[in-house]
Amino acid sequence: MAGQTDMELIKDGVRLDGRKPDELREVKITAGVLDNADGSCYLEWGNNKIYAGVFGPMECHPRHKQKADRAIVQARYTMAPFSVNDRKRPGLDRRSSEISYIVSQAFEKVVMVEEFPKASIRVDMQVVEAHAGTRCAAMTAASVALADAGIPMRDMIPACASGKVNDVVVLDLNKEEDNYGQADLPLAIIPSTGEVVLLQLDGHLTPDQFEEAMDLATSGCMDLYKIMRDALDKSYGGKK
Amino acid sequence: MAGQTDMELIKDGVRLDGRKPDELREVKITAGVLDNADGSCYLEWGNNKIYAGVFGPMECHPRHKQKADRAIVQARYTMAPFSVNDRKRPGLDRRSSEISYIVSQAFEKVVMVEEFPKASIRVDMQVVEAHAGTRCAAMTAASVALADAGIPMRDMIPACASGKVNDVVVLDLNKEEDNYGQADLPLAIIPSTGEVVLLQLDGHLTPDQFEEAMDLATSGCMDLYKIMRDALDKSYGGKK
Amino acid sequence: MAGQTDMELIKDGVRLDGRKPDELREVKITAGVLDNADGSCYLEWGNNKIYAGVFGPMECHPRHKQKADRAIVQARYTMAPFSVNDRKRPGLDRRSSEISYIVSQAFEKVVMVEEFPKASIRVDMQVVEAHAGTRCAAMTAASVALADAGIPMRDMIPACASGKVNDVVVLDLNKEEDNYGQADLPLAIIPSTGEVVLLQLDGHLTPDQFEEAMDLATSGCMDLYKIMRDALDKSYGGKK
Amino acid sequence: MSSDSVSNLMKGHMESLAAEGKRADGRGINEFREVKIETGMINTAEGSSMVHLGKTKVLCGIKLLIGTPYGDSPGSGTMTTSTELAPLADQSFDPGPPREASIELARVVDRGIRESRMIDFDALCIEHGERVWMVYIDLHILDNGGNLFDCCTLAAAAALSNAKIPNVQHGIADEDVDLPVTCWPISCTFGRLGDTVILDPTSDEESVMSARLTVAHDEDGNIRAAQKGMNGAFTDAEVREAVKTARKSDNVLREALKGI
Amino acid sequence: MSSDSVSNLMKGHMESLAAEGKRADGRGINEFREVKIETGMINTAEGSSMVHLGKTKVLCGIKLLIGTPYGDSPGSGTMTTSTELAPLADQSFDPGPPREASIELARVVDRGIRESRMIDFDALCIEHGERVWMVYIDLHILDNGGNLFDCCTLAAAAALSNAKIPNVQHGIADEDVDLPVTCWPISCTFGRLGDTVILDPTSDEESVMSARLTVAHDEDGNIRAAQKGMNGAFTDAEVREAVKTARKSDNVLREALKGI
Amino acid sequence: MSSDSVSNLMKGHMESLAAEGKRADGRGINEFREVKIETGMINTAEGSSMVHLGKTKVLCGIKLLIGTPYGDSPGSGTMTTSTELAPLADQSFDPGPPREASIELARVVDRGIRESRMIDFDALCIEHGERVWMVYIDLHILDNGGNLFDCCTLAAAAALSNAKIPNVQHGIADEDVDLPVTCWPISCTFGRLGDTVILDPTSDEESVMSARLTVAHDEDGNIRAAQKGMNGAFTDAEVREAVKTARKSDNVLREALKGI
Repeated sequence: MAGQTDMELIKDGVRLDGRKPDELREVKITAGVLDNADGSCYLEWGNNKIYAGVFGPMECHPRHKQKADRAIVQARYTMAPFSVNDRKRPGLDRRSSEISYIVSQAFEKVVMVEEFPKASIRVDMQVVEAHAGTRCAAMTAASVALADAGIPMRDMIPACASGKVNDVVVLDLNKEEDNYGQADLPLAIIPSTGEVVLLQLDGHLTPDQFEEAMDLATSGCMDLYKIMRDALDKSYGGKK
Repeated sequence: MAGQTDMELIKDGVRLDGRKPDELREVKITAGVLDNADGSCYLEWGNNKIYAGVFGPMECHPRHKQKADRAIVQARYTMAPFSVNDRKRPGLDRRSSEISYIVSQAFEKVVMVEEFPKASIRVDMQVVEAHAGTRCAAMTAASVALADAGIPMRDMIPACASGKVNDVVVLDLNKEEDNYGQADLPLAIIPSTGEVVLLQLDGHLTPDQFEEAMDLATSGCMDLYKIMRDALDKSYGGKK
Repeated sequence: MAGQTDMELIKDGVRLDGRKPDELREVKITAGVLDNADGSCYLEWGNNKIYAGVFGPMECHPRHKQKADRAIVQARYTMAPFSVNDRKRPGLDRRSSEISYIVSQAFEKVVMVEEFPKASIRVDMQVVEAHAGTRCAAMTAASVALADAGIPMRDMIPACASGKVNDVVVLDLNKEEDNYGQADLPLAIIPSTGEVVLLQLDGHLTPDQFEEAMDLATSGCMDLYKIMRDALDKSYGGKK
Repeated sequence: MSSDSVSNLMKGHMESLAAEGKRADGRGINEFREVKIETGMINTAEGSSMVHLGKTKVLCGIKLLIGTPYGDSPGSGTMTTSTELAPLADQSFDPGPPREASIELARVVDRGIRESRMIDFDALCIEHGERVWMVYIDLHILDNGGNLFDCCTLAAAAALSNAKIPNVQHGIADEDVDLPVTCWPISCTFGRLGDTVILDPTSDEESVMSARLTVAHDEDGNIRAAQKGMNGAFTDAEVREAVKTARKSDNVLREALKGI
Repeated sequence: MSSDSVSNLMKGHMESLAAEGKRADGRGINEFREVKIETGMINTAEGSSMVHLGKTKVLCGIKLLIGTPYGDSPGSGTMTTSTELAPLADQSFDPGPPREASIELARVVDRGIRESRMIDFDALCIEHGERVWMVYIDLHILDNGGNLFDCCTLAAAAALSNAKIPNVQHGIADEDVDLPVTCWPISCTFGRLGDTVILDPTSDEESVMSARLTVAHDEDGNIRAAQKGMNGAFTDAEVREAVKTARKSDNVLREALKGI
Repeated sequence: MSSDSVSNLMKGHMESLAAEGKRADGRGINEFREVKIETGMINTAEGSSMVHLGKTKVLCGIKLLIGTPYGDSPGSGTMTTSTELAPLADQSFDPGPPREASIELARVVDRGIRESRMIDFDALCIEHGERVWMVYIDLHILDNGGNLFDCCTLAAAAALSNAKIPNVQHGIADEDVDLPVTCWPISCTFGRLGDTVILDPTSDEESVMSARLTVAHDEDGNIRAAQKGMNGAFTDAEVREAVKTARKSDNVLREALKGI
């Protein structure tokens, strides 16, 4: 979010990668790609590549994290060292810890945690190639993996960012737009109720631009939701 | 304790900051400055600034530190990153660990630990500005916070250092004296019995100078003890 | 294992330190050198110097490592900071962790672990001077310390490396041979059965050279076994 | 009665109050607690502040050190934010490594300052590619009475506004100058109590609320940062309404900041 | 029935099968599972591969960065191997610091590549004593179906064979060239099931076997690395026999590697 | 009988003995155990020593490396002391990160050497502001029979007196010279057993004593360092008396040190 660039990121309503302002990058989702995990998903979103795997409900470790009346969701987001141009040191840095934490909380809203007292549902998201928007992509993959694992949920959670480049509000920032844009607003919603379970924002938006960015991200989430359901249908179909 | 300086730290019986050899820096103590802590204290000692807070008696964590027949005192001394000229890295370094350890043990001598089996009394000392003598200042603040919390004690523990500069034994070293002086002797005593609960010494003292330094530090502790009791009286008075 | 050196490490069947290809460096073993340990050993192997100490069987910590039907062996191999030319940072690095792990497993084969359910047998190996071959030397010292502690064992485990220098298969590499040689094969066996409990190999060996290296290391282990038993006899004799 | 039952009773009570537009401490649902800002009390820091927000007390110290810039921004200074949840601030704070909640707090405060480009990082360059000023913002929480997000952000802003670049001490220039600040992002944090959204939650309210939303605006009314937290949700309408409320409600903090 | 009893039953069953030269999945005792190698799927890596060995799946990425050489080898590049046992790969994998088993795995794979001098480190020198290429081999285990040693070694070899030195990006030369590889060490891992030694154990077999032996040969049939693991033992004859078997059996992996 | 009762019985017994001026091992209350010092046994160290104090055994190694001086003392060498409580030294020693008791030990030994200016740090400067000798004092405790403070301080002094600066190896000068030592601080540690103060406590005595006092003097009888430890207390008179006793009693250690 440099916010003060001369770089032309959008021209005549067309972005550097050829998309229109309200267009998602291509999203490909495959459920059930891993053997050991109870549920799994491989997702490509533009050039982002992510694996998600789910185990549980299972006994919660460490014990002091157990909740007497419900399960907890232990989500973990990590980036592979080779997922970015400069090698990333392995392990959980502060950014990954924060994302893991807010994603865990978002899923506790939709997973039927009250059905599994004292249990843990482990959600692991591995970003193996990163090109902006990985937290939304990882959450989306995790939703599909949770469904693939048969974990009872009120709904899946599509997640998608809007943002601002060259003073234009756009959907789903790519890497250049993320680096040189003016705002980034990742959003995750529950499609059936419209509730917001994850929202972050960095940058600069006027009041009107904020409203527009909310509209755009919400509509992006709904588009994504359809792709997620199609992937699951295909997976169930394939299993029959 | 460079011990070998040409720097004139005392001249005609007057120190750089105008004090006489047996004079304390100004000490201001306010009890009960924090809301959450069971007892608290804010102390200014020269330019040193310290907060102390006490919680307990409470259940002792981790469990394996519990004592079946008494409480333990878990004191923790830390310096804020901005408390010194060069920024200090946050967290417990080896110096802070050692101070925390010996201060914990000193307080176990005066707190009525036998009344609270298996319990912990947590004492937190936060140095937010440091100019020599912070371990004594922090212990003194902690005593007042313990009294403010109503923790049963045999007595409070005033703590004060003596030292040597330009071959003169002096009370309560300031920053220059600490950097360029010849000896530093922090002492903490139980005023009602005269017992020594903390004593450290670095530098160079002849046998006679050691006796003189002990006398001076003891008398400094007694002066300080009066200031501590006045602060508590004022606090109790204010609460009525 | 540089493997591609012009350095002449062996000439006319004589090595830099005067040994023949199938000759061990001098090994001196003294059992029972420490008071606190239940069993102990000091070993010099060439210029290598190692202390080993054993405690147990004792309660296993941490608890989750306990085995319901047997004891575990917790071996720990560390090198003193001053044991090498460049100072080694204190603590367990990845190499020490791996050695500790495979040595623990090797001893679980010979110690009568099934006699002590839930217990731990702690084996500590301290390398205080290192000149190639320390893992074998440390294991050998640990065997003697275990015997000195009276821990029931099926047998002791002698450990010895063979290797290759200037295309000649040799026994017990010294420091230069370790640095500039072509292969290193540490081996630990159970003399009474000939079973292999530790085997590692780095470098380059033809099929025939591998057979020769196995033969040589095995024969080295048997020579060592005699020295170990003599040390224990001397120790028992001395104790009478 | 178990502490869970007590907590459930308290939750019910607070939610009922909030539904009627009331709060346990007598405030309205969109009202801040009393705020007090002092600055310059720490002589070893280049800037410092103490902010009281109700019973919450945060001490902030700014250190300015000289270092080398990052390779990808050779002409810019750097910034590091850390929050120290001092054990004396809260009985439940464990000493030890930062927990997830503490990391979230530090990162939200950091982003609010960094991404709004509140500090003019280019003006912190001493020698291109060689030497820049490194700004360390250390937030020391002394008393946790709730809403650490807003209190920390405000303390950081106050301490930054109070900071001087120590040119003289380092022989860089003949006088010390103010740290260059370009805008004043102020954050407002909301909590969801039952079906009501309240501003500036106390620690009691935090213990029973289901979701948190922090929104930061600059002095021109542009939104600069936001963060939704906790395992509850907000409706889309609640989010948009909260943003509007924040734009109006941050005035009381903004005035306190100007007053220092 | 306790999980120990189940495990004992399974152990007995698998040992009986093995004694007859059979295995639960129908393979012979010296037969590898199906192997599949893909390369080049990660654009942010200088080299990458995905290897399937039965149900085991390992993703390997190679990064090439410029750094300074070690003081004792000023003319050589460096290499670092790390293995990440991703929590999604196995229910029993704890997130957190590497455990001893994981350290052993990473070090055996690392030594297999390093000590065999598979990579020509001298060719990775850019400027003697000043700048060299640092090779980072990161192995990401996505599905643990057993025999991680061989799958990781194979994935590293495949990714290294696929790696390009990014000369152009760093202005070192006019074109990117292949990473210089001198030999192709391939490892074969054996397990002891009762009194039988089997090749390429599955995770079920691993849970009941008593000892493990990994042996790596180059394409000329020379042995390059070996590691015995676990708290059981092999007879001297078994070790020598396993080495011979490895020399014959690694062909199937070698062919798969050539085929990419 | 519980271990607490045993410990209480032992405590009573030892206190009674001490009150009569006696000890379990037959020593007088102000008498050191037998001391034995050897030096130069570690060839990879620039200096080394092994000290036996009764059953306590400490091995000390000195490493001298070249490094850059600290910014605030460009003309002085540096020193680092670490103590390793090897697991083989004591059943109760946990492997793992240093505990508080171990930190106290290392810091007291370090200060005893550093603050007494035993080492002439200015003579360790090779090139002002650029290169200095860094002295690493590593104390390896092999057998904990009590009074680690005095045994470690003595081992450090012995190893420092044995150390040579490796000028030749690093091309600094034509010959290796002795490390420059200016004074010989020797510490004496006392324990309070009931109402009696004893010198040089064994580990059994340490387990029942209530307070510890360590006092270090130089060879001219000046006090150089002191540290009171444990959660008991000493009277003012006991402290002053102990200091006088230390001045007389350290002769036996001082003679052993001269004898090497």
